Amino acid sequence: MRSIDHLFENSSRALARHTSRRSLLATLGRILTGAALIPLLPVDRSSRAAAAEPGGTLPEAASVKGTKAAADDPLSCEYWKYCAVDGFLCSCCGGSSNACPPGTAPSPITWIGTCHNPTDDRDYIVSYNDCCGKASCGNCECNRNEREKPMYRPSRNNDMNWCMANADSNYHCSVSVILGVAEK
Amino acid sequence: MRSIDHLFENSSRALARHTSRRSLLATLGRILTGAALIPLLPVDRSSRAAAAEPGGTLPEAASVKGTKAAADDPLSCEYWKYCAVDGFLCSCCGGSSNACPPGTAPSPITWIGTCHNPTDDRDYIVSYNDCCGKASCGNCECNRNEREKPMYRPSRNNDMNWCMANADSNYHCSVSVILGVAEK
Amino acid sequence: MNIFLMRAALLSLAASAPLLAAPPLPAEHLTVTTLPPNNPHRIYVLDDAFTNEIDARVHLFDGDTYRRLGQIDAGFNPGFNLSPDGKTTVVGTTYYSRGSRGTRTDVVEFTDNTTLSITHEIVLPPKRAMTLPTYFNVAYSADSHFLYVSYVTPAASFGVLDPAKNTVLEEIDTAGCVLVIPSGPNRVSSLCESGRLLTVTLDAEGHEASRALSDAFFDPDRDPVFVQGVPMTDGFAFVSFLGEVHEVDFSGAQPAFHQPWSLVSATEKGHWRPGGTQIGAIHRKSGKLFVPMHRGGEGSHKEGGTEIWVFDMKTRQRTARWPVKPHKLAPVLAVQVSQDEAPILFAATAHSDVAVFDARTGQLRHVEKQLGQTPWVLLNP
Amino acid sequence: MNIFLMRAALLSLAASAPLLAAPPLPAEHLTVTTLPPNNPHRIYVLDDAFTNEIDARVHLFDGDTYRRLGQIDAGFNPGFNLSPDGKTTVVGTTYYSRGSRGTRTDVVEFTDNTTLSITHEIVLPPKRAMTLPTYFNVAYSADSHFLYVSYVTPAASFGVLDPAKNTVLEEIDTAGCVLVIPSGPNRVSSLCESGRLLTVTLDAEGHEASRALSDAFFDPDRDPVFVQGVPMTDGFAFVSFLGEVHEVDFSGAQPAFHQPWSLVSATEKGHWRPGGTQIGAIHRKSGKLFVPMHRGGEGSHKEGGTEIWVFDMKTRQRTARWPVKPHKLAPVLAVQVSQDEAPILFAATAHSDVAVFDARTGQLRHVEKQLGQTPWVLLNP
Repeated sequence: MRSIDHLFENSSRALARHTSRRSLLATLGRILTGAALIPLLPVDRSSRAAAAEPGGTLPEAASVKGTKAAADDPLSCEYWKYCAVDGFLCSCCGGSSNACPPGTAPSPITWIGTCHNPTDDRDYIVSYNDCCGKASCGNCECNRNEREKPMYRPSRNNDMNWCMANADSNYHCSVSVILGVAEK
Repeated sequence: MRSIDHLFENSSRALARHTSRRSLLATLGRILTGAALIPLLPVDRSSRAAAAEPGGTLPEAASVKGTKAAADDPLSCEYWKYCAVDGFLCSCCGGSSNACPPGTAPSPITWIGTCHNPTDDRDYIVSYNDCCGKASCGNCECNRNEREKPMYRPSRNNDMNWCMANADSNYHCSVSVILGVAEK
Repeated sequence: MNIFLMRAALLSLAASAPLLAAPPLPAEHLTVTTLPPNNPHRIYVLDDAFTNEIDARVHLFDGDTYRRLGQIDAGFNPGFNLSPDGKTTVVGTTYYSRGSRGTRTDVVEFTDNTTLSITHEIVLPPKRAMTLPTYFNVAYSADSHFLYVSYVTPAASFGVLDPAKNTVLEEIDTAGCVLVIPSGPNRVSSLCESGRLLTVTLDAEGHEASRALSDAFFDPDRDPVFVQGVPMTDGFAFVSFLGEVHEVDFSGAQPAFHQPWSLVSATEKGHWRPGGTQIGAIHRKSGKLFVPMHRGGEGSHKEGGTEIWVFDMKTRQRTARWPVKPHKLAPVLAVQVSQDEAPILFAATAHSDVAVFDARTGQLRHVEKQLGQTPWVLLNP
Repeated sequence: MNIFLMRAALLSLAASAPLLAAPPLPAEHLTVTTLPPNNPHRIYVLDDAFTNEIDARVHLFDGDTYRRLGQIDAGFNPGFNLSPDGKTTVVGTTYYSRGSRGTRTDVVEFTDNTTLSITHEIVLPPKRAMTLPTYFNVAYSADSHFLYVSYVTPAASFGVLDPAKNTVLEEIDTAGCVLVIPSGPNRVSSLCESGRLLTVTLDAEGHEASRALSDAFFDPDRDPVFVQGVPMTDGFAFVSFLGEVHEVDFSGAQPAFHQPWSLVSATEKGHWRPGGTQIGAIHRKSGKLFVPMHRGGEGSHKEGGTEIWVFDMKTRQRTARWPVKPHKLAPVLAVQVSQDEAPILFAATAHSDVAVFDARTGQLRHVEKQLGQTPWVLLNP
């Protein structure tokens, strides 16, 4: 990611003032696709107080926290694919681990992470997308931060509202989509 | 109240369509003042799930629930003046039992109730007003309904948002203001 | 999506050989869910979000799978309803230009219950009744040609809207009577302070053709009825604070009143009372009525039920009492029952949970924890 | 109010003779409270209201009386700050014309901290950074002539506003560096991906006069710093995930970096970590630093502190460890300390409570339960 970060840091200046947001995204998307096959930029939302939330507790899932079953349960924050989700799980909001709930729109910008699947012992590259355009789902708050980085490294940050570039930029929930197996 | 209710029911029709809301209020205010010295119409808000609310629990008041002290404590829902408050207590929101919190506006329309003060064993007529123009205070939710009546008797109803006629009609909290001793 | 797939494919090719024999998980598509048509066990739960009341919403929940199906945002202090065909959720609500303040916009919004997208809206005059949601804040005519919206400023009136043409057709003053109880293709009744019903009949353009005031059917001083009418086959049942059931037949040109009957015995009267935010539900085919009941006195009419009482509407007898405390449930504020042959009873509690019971036996099947902050009203197709 | 008093007087006259000798309680006025000026023990608590995120708010709370003083509504995913004189709260936020959707309006709102009324607003381009609140989302210049607002679209830039003239003066691109760290009357620094600081110096009209990029002062790959800078007398301290303290002096024309020091011993390193939403507070006069610390590994940087550790900034030694579990508190996500001679330490927990400690002894004085849904940042004058 070094070269991309550097590119971003040094090239966006001229673009920012003179280019529309959408066209900037398209431009950066092309740059990144060409450079490293990595989708542009993070997803997600910050959140902290799962235990304190009105809707912060997980629903009655088949799995028990801390077990192998939880790591296999898309309704559990411990599901292996969610290793850096910080927000509400779309699977508890009418969507699934890789589908936005009805009436929401996926964020066109996204970031990728790497999560380990204990079942096949492989690392997968996943894309975290936000689903946007409805108010906070409020259910299954999940805050995991493996390899998550602060906001000055946006391609690895989940504190930002990655619905920011959507026509309706309100955050509803988050998904995690398998892109492929990570290089070892 | 019988005569006033009847008046309201039968006289408001012509007024409603041809009169602005403010002038209607002023007109009805005059009618009621002349008829029975009773301020026009209810306050307040509906609310139910005090125990479940994030902010629904009372703050650390000096008083203990169910005690005489609670009936004397303006931070307690059991305070004698609050006998038909359904909403958040302004005393827990930066106001007092008879003062709106900073930056809010009292509702110009109000309703009255009768509450018994155990200290002097008198019944007092109180005016319930809403404080308006900020989002729900969320603290000290209180739902008491002595002599409260459904919405078809608006002068006795606390389910309606009595900020409805304010320039900023959002509900923040509720007060209870002593008007005087009730006739026996 | 294609670019994602391409990337995924390339990444997979580039990956080192897997250690295990099993092939790696395939790349996934990111999609947006749509819903199947309504089924009888789907429920629409209005969360007024009382501590964050500008952010009310309707949650869709499935009583068979216990899954949340989606969310319809509902603004500030909303009313809502389903269209007669169940395909549309209509929300009457208010927005402010600066969240909790600023320019007020009253609006009704129409949501497609398959996509959960808002298909259109109609802006209202800023008169929408801001009060507890019931069946009667926003209501369709039986043929869906009109939509009625209750106004209180505090002067009472209602709006007649054309949901197909997206227009407000008329405002009809109701002489202090409140709410919109729809019947037939063109009648709207409202509850009056005197215990009467005002019924306005509309012409084809939605203008007032005639109006009539009924006799008083209850005593608002001694024993007022809840405004939360319970749908029956041919009208609504209005339950009083003391537990009298006033069945009102709205199938004719004017409402007709049945002889009231009581939920409580002479010794229970005044001690056991109905209470909550939605105080009854009727399984129409079997004629079963479900009411949350509590022990309490004057002023306790908003307390939830510690028991759900079941009545046979034909015999007017109580057939069951289902205490909720053994299930560790808080008092029940709202009940709804599905209308199918294997009916489910939904019960929202004062702790914001929604319990799912077998409506025939009272057996608890599931407790959905924290279905919003303040789930106050439950509607179903 | 006069009409109320008149009524009350008449009602009192009309009342039957009181049974008791004591006169009845007098009629009351309905008033609106205003606040005294700030005092050091007042705290401004940002509740992001994460489950109802369009309804964030700032709660004012008094650390002496334990009373809530009032509320400033804060819209969606806000940033906020206090003016240098403490008289104004500035909130940068976003509204939608239909609550959670529709036309987006980004705005900064200025609230008088005595009346808690919004005195004016400045509408922004729809570029405001939607992220966790810190000191650096919205920030004043030292002389209050400029207000800076962080933009991320995701391209990074910032707005220069004139809060007196109510105008947006300029947008300055920051080449991928984020947030607005103000210094002096006309300098803004931003954190870059490379671990450097970009510092833009403005001219009198708020336009860019010059810019400079510092050396890297931390390693963003191996040990990134939290963006939650902690105010020191002459700058900010940035704490890293592993507990290194990078003190940055912003008093000169360009930031100057002190030799970093560590919160943890060699054996603790990597096992005990700072974490939360506001990971430090400094009592500037005594040089005491308070950090919520927890046991955890990689990826635990948002976990709250099970202990609050206290450090002497001069000796760089830990002087106390205060576990919070004995007080039945959930892990601490945010800390703030008052700057007076009898300092109070405020700590917001993962259960949304705000605890009040004596900052000299660690003695717990009060726990304010449920100060909002998600109190994430605490500011004070």
